[in-house]
Amino acid sequence: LEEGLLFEIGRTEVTGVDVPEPAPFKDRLGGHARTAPLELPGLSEPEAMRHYVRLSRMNYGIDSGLFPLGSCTMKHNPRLNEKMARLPGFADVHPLQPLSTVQGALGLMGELSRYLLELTGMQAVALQPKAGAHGELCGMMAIKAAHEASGSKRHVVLVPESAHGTNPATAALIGYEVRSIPARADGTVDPEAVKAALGPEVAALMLTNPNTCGLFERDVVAIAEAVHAAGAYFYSDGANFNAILGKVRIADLGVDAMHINLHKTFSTPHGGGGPGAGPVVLSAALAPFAPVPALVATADGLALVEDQGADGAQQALGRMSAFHGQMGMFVRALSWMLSHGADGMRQASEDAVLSANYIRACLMDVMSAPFAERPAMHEALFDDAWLAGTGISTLDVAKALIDEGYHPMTVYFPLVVHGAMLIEPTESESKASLDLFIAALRDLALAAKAGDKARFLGAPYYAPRRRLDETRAARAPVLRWVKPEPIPDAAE
Amino acid sequence: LEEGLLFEIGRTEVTGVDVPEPAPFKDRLGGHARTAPLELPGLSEPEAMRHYVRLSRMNYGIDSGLFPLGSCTMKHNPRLNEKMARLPGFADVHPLQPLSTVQGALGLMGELSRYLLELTGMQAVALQPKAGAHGELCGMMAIKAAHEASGSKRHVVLVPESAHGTNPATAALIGYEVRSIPARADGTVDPEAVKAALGPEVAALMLTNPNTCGLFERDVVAIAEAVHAAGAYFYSDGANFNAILGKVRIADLGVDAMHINLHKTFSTPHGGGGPGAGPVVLSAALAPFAPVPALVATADGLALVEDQGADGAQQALGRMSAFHGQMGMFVRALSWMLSHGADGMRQASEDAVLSANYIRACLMDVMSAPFAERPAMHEALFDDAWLAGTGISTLDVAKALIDEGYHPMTVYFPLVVHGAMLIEPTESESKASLDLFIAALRDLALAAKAGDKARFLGAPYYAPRRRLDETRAARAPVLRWVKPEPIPDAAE
Amino acid sequence: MRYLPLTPEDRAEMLARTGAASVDALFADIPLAQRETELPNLPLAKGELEVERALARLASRNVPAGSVPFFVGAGAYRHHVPASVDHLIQRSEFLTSYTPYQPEIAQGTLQYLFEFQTQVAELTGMEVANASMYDGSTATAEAVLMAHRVTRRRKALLAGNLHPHYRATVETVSRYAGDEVVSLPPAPSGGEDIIGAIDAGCSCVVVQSPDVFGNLVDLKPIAEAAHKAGALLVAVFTEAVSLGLIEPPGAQGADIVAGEGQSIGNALNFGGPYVGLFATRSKFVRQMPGRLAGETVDAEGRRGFVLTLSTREQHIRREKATSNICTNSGLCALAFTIHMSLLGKTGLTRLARLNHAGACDLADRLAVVPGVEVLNDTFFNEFTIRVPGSASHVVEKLAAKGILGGVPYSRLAPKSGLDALILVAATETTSADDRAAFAATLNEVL
Amino acid sequence: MRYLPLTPEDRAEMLARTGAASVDALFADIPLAQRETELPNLPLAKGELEVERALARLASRNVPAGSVPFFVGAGAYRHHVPASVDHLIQRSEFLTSYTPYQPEIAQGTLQYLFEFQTQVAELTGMEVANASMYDGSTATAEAVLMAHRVTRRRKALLAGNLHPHYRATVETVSRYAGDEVVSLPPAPSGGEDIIGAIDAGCSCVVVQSPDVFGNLVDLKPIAEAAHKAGALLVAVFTEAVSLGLIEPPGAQGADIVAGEGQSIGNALNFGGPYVGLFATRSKFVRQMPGRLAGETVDAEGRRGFVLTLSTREQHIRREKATSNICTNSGLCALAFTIHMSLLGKTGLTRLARLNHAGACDLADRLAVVPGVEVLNDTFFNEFTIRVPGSASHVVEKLAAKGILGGVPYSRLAPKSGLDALILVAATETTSADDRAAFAATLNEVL
Repeated sequence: LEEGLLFEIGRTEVTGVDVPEPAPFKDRLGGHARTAPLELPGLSEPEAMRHYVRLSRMNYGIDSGLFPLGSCTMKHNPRLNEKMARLPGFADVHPLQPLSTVQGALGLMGELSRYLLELTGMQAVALQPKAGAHGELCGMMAIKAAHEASGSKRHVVLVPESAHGTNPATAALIGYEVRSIPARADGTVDPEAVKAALGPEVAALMLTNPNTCGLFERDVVAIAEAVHAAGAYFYSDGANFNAILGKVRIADLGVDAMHINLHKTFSTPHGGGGPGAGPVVLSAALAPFAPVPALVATADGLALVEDQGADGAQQALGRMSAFHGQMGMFVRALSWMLSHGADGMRQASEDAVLSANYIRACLMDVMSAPFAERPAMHEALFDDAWLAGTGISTLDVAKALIDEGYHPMTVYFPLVVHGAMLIEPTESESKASLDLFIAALRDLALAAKAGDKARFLGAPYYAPRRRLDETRAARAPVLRWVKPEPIPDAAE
Repeated sequence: LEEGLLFEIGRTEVTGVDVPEPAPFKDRLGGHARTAPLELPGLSEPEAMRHYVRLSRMNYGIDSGLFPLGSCTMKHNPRLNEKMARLPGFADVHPLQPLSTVQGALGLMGELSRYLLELTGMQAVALQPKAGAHGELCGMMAIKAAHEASGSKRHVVLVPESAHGTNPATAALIGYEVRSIPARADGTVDPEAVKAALGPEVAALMLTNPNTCGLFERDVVAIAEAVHAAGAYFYSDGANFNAILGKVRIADLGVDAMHINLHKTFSTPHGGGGPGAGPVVLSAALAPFAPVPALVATADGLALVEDQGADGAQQALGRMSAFHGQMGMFVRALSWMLSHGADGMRQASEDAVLSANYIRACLMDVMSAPFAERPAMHEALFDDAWLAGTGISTLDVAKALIDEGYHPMTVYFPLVVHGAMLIEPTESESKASLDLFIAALRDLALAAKAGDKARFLGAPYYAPRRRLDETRAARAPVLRWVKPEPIPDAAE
Repeated sequence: MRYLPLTPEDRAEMLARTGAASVDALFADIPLAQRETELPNLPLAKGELEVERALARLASRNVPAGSVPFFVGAGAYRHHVPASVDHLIQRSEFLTSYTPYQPEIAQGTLQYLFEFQTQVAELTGMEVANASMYDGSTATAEAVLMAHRVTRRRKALLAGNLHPHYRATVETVSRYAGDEVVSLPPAPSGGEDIIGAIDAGCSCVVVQSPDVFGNLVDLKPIAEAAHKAGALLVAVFTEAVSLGLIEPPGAQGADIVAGEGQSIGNALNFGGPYVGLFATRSKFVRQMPGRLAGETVDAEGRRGFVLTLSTREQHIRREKATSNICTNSGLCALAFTIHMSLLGKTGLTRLARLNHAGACDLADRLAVVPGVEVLNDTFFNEFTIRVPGSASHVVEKLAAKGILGGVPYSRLAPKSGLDALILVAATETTSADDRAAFAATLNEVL
Repeated sequence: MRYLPLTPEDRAEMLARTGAASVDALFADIPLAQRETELPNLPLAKGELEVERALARLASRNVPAGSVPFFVGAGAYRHHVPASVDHLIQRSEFLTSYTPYQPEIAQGTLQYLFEFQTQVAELTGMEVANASMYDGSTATAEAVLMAHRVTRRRKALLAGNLHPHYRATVETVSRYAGDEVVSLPPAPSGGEDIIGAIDAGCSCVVVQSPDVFGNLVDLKPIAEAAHKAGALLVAVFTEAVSLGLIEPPGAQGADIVAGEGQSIGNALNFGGPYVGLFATRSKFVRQMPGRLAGETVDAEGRRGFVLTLSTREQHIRREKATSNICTNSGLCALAFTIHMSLLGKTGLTRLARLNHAGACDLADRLAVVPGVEVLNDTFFNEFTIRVPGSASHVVEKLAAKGILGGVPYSRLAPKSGLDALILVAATETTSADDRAAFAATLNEVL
């Protein structure tokens, strides 16, 4: 059974919500009443339930199976955290209630901050950013603010070529010129290359660590020292923080700012693409420039400094968004942290790293793994050299994996590796689950080498859809439903 | 991907629950400590989540599609009701707390009783029975108690041959001899047949109304009068109450006792086979024999008479079970009733009946519908006459319907119709949904007549399993997992 | 109405197709004289917000167990249920499915029932278990009926320390079925002479352990005596968690085990729905009531599960069925199974130990309250205290001070004359602070 | 640890396979001097029960909106969300899925995003909408950046009655991006002269309606003036429900619409996560930031959906992307879509009317409280009152008496000098009793 679009099954005269009619009254709309048509179809509740349950069944989530999407950290999402975030004391609280009525919410923000600072060794944390890229923006604005405060006009940001696309996009957004730094042969950044690129015009270096090749930047301390020596700041992309939680405090590496994707390391659900949350930790040098609102302790309890320039936020860089950040995600992240504790968090990192190395070790003989001389952090990186001559591409392997019951790994990223396949098992998989996944990939690898092209080129065969025509979608975009030519009752 | 059994994927040393170890203490087990092995495997939480999510995806529910299981009333289960049943004030209350601390719970039972009595016109209600058959038992025990109280030794119960199997089973359980009454040609019970069967040895008549052929027993008043005239009681099976809610008060039909399946008429979820709830309404003649506990109003608020023979329960028939009944189901049922209101409940019955008649009308030309001269109540009954000569059975049609994306209808019930197919759409389906279902059945009917046997005999083709060997299961029952021969690590 | 998808236009079209003149014509078989002309005398439809308000108002008039120090047990126990359990049982495919009569599209239900049966058998130490009953009390009544069928005798002997509600449930069914029941008097400190009461007419001896007062009972000698007399031992429990720590009835010779499974996976729910556990020996399986999932293969040879041995059941056997039961407690059984899967042996054992530790601590604290006596030599997570004066009054006074301090035995058995006894339970959800508050408050109110 | 499936034995086996000598050896690239040797100075792992207790304790120190008469709005609104919405968004397949980069197994997400885009376009009266932004304020900032790209100008003109947080968000990004922002002063009673401030340097005029004080703004003349000057009209709203009753910006000439979608389907959540709505005209679609779902066909010709126009996005364009945004607000968008599907035109219109009726009633009640003045001529479900003395103090006094009575404008804009104004909102969740209690209590505290 195919599931139609809401607009095909719903009708404007149907509603699944019983709202009483108010008693007659004189409106205060002053002539602004809606005259434009409103073609929003409604569904009765049984219809809506079935429609969205059916849609959900066309999706794949962590609960469906292993989800080895590199760089995305698809780990188990505990339902306890969902339950906690829905406590009326958290979910049913307005951001602008008097502070005396939200001391618990502020307390939670304080506790989350304490955990993040302890885990990173940093000086301050800005909770407002709504996602990783938003955190990057915040951190880079703090760096710009710091330079401006000291009268510096630096206009260049260095970004390694393996960086996430958000890094250059963020730097460009606030007017920086982006200069790329090539990786050395082993997949990491050479401090000499950084030194060579540094100069009085350089405001910052943005470095993902562990990097997108799944390697820890082993010269990070030297790099940081060089950056600082040149008067620049060191921004660290925290997307892969999950690999080193409890293993190293990033402050000890010389980091000035790093965003933390609560939806990666701290397991707030990805929800099909959001919402995320991207708090930024800052070094002492950058702490004064943190955005408003700022959480402060007063004699009356906790309070928020909500206005830029007010006491406690004199040098604040400004405001990242309305209100105080992704509270619902804070609750979930803190719930995860309390559950794991110091011991569990470190164990989680170790298990994630161990699992990635295990996968790489088990597949190296049938696939090709660049940079395998170094330990993988929580991702195992492969390229497509092993597919040479088969007529099968990385994308084909990904689609064939769907037929094996798995979500594909990240493909064609990082860009620095040809036909990259980036596999991140996270710490949430049992050994049995990893072994099944490895067996599936081995089987595919052998099939590819044996020339079973049909299995790959036509894949997926067993998904709700066969391969979709993305070119057509982009060439003549259809981005919304439009009522078909008026045939009476066609919408039914 | 196949999903293994818990016992194949779990391990006894794994647990998905973090329970702290108590400080050392001196136990008070007095030598009763467990020495027997305990082969209960555990799963970490991510494993458990995935295991049960995957199992769920092999199931079909109302939210998956139309579920036309006749006699079972698979209607929409509002999630509001789930939410209400989980309010701590209902879910986290112990049945033996002091009555002063559960006045809201007693109030809810009182309110539910009020609704049930108003809808049936009866005198009293016993909420304890835990399911429909348990309600039958309660009602029939009340009848037996009433006869005993008057010194009568009647030992026969009349049951029409179209009755649910629970009716004779219940009567037999408490020592009654069961006598069957045949139906007349139009599918209903002939009052003359009842009169002929009545006699001084008859304790009661059990009648399902609307009956299992989907017909209202139009002579029910005459039947009731005859039963009463013979000194017997009239038990009504309320499984099909959904068809007449707000259309007739069963007290006006002369009913002495009727159980109400809250999981049918009032939409508490069927949950894969339970829990149900089967309150019994009683006439004035039977009211004194209602079981304990009984809800009573006192000067201090509501109270429960929990002991048979105590004030307010002098003639109580006894106790049906520990505690006060299926409270969680009471909340859901009352939530459904409040939501629908008097108007919505009547409309629900009308829509359920209209939908059944619509289906029958749309399929009569390609399938054969016995008793079609009478309006169907909320079920449309077909037999297998239309399959004559095709080599295809009712069961084959049911399995083929699975391939069309539907749950099959009830088959081979009622027994009085050959190869019965009993279709109950309920009031929860839109016309579009009914039309799709009708089209699917028409298509199957035409295919059957066109001789496309393979489509039927091999069905289902597109389900998690092909047809299962039920004979094998019954001949050498395997009712639990047993550890295979000891191969080390086999459980992994 | 948000739950009714048909619009007036839909209804008109459909009606036209049926050929009926009006919707009322479809109800023509209801005698006109009895037909309701007015709407029922009940309020009209309400929006979700209004319903939520009305029910929340009722809920607010109860004192939830989690809001106070809480020591109430006596057949229902407050345990912590992981959030994932309640999430999973609400999956549409579990919640809104029916009894798995069409196994090809109900493997989810059938497989968890098979897992449930295995877990229950393993937990109780028995060979085979069914797919659940309504609750522990009705399971016990069914066990007695089954023992009658197996032995072809019709007299049950009930221990005096069987939960009074269970006793009443058995007695009620037995009375109407015409069977005999002999109930011994309660013995709060344990040690009653059950063996002495067994005779050759008994089909079964029904013994609860931990008993209603919390005492642990040695079932072995009772089983031996019962078997010698040709009777079966029906072992009963109301606290499934206890089996993580104490010897299971299956290892002590029980023939049928009936118990309450609520405390694993299920909330208190003011008494229901709960989940009855029922297990027996393989040789009795065809006399066992209730639904059963069994393993088989499909047309392609793949393992699958079906409901089986349904020839015992009412929809086939009608008046000759083993029981009139048609519904089980599926969703509660699922909650049990998931929670038990999360616990596993390791978790269950730890959980049981933590319960026992808390109860021992509480017993020590209450024993030193002047005037209070702890009656038990042995117990798991519940025991009995004797207080000066009326237990009911003491419990009411405690409640007034915000402590839900147990169940007066007299509430369960008003005619027993045992008016000074309180059954007191402590699970992992009671903290040391709770226990200290209980002892202090009890001292105050006495 | 309940979330970590590996046992010590598993770890040892896996480690052996990697060839590393120890788990620590896998971290060899972290400089030894920096490696953490001790565990972080944080508590150890806790069971679910303990975590629940700790967080419930924090939660209990807040006053939930539902527990008191509640009139707080100013950019976030308390509406009733049907239970089915929250249930559905928690389905594993929605909750635990990722951005739909593999469309063949993400049609569920892609189809609801396509439905969402259509709903948002229809609601705002625009041609095309994206698949959501973080929230209304960041959507507004992105709208300004987009206007700069479209017009190749770098100055934004902000209405004085734009929500101060939105203004600050725009100003912050603009400052660091090196763009110019002109903000007009607030005009609490409405009627500000925005048109007079438009000049040829403006890329856009940003106008909110209902504005932060609740006034409804006629966007048509502003759009005309903006277009005449070569600028775009960016229309902003913070209360999506208002569009059920008032003329949508698309019908008034808006070029970009940025709004907050929280009030449909989403809880207050102390400020987040929310869902930014973003719509524009088709001709600007390639300048639009954010993710987009588009229709296409699969290899068998069946309709399907994919993420499209990703060449605008950072993972392809890097420093030349339209925006650095990578995440959307998927699950909140799903909640919006489901709630909106349940509402439909009929339900939304009714809901909006009920909101407006309640607010009108409240305005009438407050207007007669001595000393209180209602400033608005027009409003939807929120309006502004002037009180004698400090608005902050009044709101605090109301809170002390159990009424959450609105937001002092001075909290949003401390330097505005407007210290006597309170923004007051009434939705369908406030009852007539609530409104009466507010008026009476306000009378008391003044």
